[in-house]
Amino acid sequence: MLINDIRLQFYDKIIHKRVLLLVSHDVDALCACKILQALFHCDHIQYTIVAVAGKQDLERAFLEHSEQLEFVVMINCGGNIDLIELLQPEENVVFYICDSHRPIHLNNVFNDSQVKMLVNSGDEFNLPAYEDVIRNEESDEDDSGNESDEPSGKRRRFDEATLERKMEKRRKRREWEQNKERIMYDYDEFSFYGTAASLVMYDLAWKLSKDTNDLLWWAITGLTSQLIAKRIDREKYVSDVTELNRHVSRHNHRGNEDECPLSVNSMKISFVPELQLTLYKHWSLFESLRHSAYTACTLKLWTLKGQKKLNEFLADMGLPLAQSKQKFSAMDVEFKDNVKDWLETSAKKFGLDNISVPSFQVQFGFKHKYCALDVAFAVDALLESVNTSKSAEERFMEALDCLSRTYIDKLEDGLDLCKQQMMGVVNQVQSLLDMKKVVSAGPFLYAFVPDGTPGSKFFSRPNCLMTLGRFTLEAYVKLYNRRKARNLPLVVTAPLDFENGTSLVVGIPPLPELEQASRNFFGKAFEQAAEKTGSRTLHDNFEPSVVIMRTEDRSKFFDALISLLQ
Amino acid sequence: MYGDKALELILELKRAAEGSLPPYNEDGIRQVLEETSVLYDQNQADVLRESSMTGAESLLSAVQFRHTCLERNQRCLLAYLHNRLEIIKEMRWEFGSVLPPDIKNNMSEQESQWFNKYSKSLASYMRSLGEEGLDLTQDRKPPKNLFIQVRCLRDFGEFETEDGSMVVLKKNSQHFLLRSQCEPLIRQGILEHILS
Amino acid sequence: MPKYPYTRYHDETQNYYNIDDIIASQEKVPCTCEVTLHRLGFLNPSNEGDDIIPGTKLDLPLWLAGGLGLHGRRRNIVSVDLPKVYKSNMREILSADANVVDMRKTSPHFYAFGTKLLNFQHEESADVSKMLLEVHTKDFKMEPTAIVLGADCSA
Amino acid sequence: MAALDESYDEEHEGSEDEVEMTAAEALSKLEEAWLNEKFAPDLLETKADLVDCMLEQIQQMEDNLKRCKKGDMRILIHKMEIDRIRFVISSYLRLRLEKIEKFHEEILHRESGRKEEDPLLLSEQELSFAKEYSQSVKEHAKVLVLNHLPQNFQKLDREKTAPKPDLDQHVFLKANRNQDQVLIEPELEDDPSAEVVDLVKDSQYIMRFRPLVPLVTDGAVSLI
Repeated sequence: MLINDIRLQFYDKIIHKRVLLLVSHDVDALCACKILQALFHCDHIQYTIVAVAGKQDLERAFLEHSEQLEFVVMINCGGNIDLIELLQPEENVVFYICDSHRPIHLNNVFNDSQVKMLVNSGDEFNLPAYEDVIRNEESDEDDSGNESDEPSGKRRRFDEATLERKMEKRRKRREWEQNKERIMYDYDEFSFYGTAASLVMYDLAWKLSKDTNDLLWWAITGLTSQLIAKRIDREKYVSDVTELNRHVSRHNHRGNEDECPLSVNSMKISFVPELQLTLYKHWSLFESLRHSAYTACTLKLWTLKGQKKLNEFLADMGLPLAQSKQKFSAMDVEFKDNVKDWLETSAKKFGLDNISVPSFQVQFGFKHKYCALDVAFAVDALLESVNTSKSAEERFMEALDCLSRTYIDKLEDGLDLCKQQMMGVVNQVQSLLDMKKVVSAGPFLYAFVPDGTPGSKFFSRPNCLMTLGRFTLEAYVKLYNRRKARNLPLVVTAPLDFENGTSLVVGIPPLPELEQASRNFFGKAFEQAAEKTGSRTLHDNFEPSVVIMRTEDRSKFFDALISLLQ
Repeated sequence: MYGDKALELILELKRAAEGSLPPYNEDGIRQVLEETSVLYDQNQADVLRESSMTGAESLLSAVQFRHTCLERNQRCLLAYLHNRLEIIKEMRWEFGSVLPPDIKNNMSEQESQWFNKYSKSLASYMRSLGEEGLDLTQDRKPPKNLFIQVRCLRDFGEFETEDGSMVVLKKNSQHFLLRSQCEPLIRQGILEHILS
Repeated sequence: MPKYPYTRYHDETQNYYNIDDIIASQEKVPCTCEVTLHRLGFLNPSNEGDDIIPGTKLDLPLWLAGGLGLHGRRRNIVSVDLPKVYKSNMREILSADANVVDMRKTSPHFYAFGTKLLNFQHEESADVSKMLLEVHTKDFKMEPTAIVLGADCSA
Repeated sequence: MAALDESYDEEHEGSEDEVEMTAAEALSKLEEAWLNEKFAPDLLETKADLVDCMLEQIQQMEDNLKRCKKGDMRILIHKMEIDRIRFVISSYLRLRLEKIEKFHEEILHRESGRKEEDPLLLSEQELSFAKEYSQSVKEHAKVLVLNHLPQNFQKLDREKTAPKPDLDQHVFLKANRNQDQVLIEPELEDDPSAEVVDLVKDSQYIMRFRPLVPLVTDGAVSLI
């Protein structure tokens, strides 16, 4: 059931108990986990954290750790699947699920005893009415009831009334079934995202008056990661930012500096409009412009004309080319300070209207100054780094560590990894476009990352493949500007595991949809296509539009998909 | 030159990495002992001959020379044994009464006997403190907080906590447990303490 | 055997089993032979004949020199000179600027070795001990090596 | 917070206080003994009675805690206090053990020469441990080396070989009360001007340990 008082119905229930914490592999989940950990440390609540990458992980982790366990908290996992059916838990086990995946599985919504959904009261779930979807038992009994009260020995008298009533009853039942069918179809058709888990957890911390600047920064990072992965639209992001800004000013209002000077290594968070250029503070402005989807695609940097336009843009800004190729921190001070304003003014002339986005910036100690976008990018890169032999759980733990200030230097590796990843993405987009690999199959576009290309190992990771997908779609649509292609979604596949010939398949909603709430219907579509063709697919990821498939079945799977979406 | 073999034993210990025990140099010790008996016999012979000759104090110098070499060898041998016992003792405090195999087979038979004797007398001493005894190998650092965050480096299976609940220590899982319970596991390298 | 007035240094008793002390006492020290060393020719590589005649100079490890020099009953069998690094000219350089001399190269156990030398009665011992203290304090300030100076030789 | 568990309080109100008060005092004495032992180069007199009293105190606190309700806040605070007291005790005993093992021959020699009325140097358990330890080390050396050495090298001269604590080491100390006429041995035998120093209460000094031994034992000064 949906919880409305997160403190009474969740935190006070687990205050003296031991908790199993199952956390999914994404930045928002990591941030929510850090906030919850901080609360548990205050109240000496013992817990166990296990990273879960998909449904199989979830099942295995639950079975292994559930001995003598009553309380399981799940972050960004388990909300959109039928949990009770998957895990078959004991009677006394209670699941507290804080999951931003939508729609929430109806069995989870209507299960009062064992599944409690921790949600932001502001979200709208457009839940169907209870009676429409759940057949309540006593109306069934009526039918069977009247059959049983007549002694079977005596021959039943046929009279019109009972026959009439029975017919009426059956018709109403069928009508109800059809109605349920339609409601369920509408409810499940699109998968999308609600409020970030880290915001829900921060809200809990605030209600327990245990919120600190550290927790606030984790909430900001979680929210920013949703923006980067295009999981929420700009409007939702801005409203969440204003909400968080109230807390930021509460925690970070400063009297004038000399009256009560703050020690240098205490954490200061400030609200700041930030350029949506990937890691530009840790890169050169030139490279950052080339590796940010919004600028690269709008200026069409894939073409020679585009590159010339980039130089024009820089000139218009008044930034010498040499300076723009300098490492940002090494640029002359006078450029570095006002490049942001110059860029914003001349961006309008080049069709880059919403280049900047409201964001936050943290500073502690002398050398640590990060903006939320950088941190979110870095942590995501650490989670999905490919050039180490570390297992998924080890990467998870490392990413979890780098969020706390004591291990902040791990963030630097994350920044480098992110740069490599972004370079891999841009090169891949460039080659897809040059070799006309983005093909329209009628109802959708598709592109296959060929096997063996140097950067292809990046795309064996779901988030990175989705980034590539969004980047490619935006580049393709803005490059060719065909009216028809503008509203087409894109399906991208990349080689996952060479030995057993599997590849990763990702569905990206059409561009206009991407700007808004990025509703994605591929989850359902993939399921039906796989069923129809019996192709060996694994729908393990909590994001329904990410599927693992045997590469041989790809062609028949795509045919089914085409006929399905006609 | 006399005493070089003995010094070699000492240098062997000096070169050994911190906290590791090099193999017991059985024949190194035997050679030094042989050298001492040779020196001793020569001294005996000289002393006999010197008493019969008069005024040959130069002989005395040779006797003094060999005597100094004998003392040097004695000191090196005993220091070799003594320092190995120190390392072995440190192991008892570090690993408890069961030693890891790579250390065990570097020890001579007498050394492992000594280890068992030491381990037993230490255990009985600790048991004699207060009613239920006090494990001195615990609480090596001043406790700062009651519960600590630990990460599991190797699968360890089930672990019963003080209040009777079971924790499954699986590789890469992270837990928040009582410090006093984690300490032995941290020292054995199963858990790693994480600073929050 | 009178303790040298300038030091209360306990010779090896305090660290009989100490490895570094054993190694330090292996350092060679220049000696001159006071008495013919009967049948010990092998000690001096360039020696002809079995015995070593008095007056020959040879380098002996400190533990041997100690054995022959300090514990001789009537007259010392060998007398010990100061190694070059503790000689007067070197002392001026060191007291002028301690870190000019690369300690590692000249004598790895400069202090431990120096204090041991003080056990031998030598007319320059007083200056040596003063120099050791000066260099040590400078050295200590410059690079806080944790060498505990056994002898608290107050000048 | 959870309502106070009344039964727990009345029952212990009376007895709790006396034990509490002496316990606090015992704890501060133990901490002083711990610091003295930590900084003194030589083994100091045993505080076995203090240790036993504190061990018993912890035992009693642990029993009280078992009866507390599970969620009670005080459990955590008391548990923390128990951990810290246990740390001080074990650290104190570990320090003594280290010294016993390092100077076992010297200590056993001094113990054998101790007269009846002199204060105890080792607790009874420490003494038996020291004997066992010393015997095992000597036995080990005999079996492996000494028995194979020529005749007059088989016996070790304790005076020359046994490690002895360096009493001339300098220590930091704080005077607990005014202490006049503290005889500082002349630095050197033939230095006529034997120095005498007056210690002022609560001021701190750096001095050689040797002249301070009696002052530390009767608590006139404490090492810091």
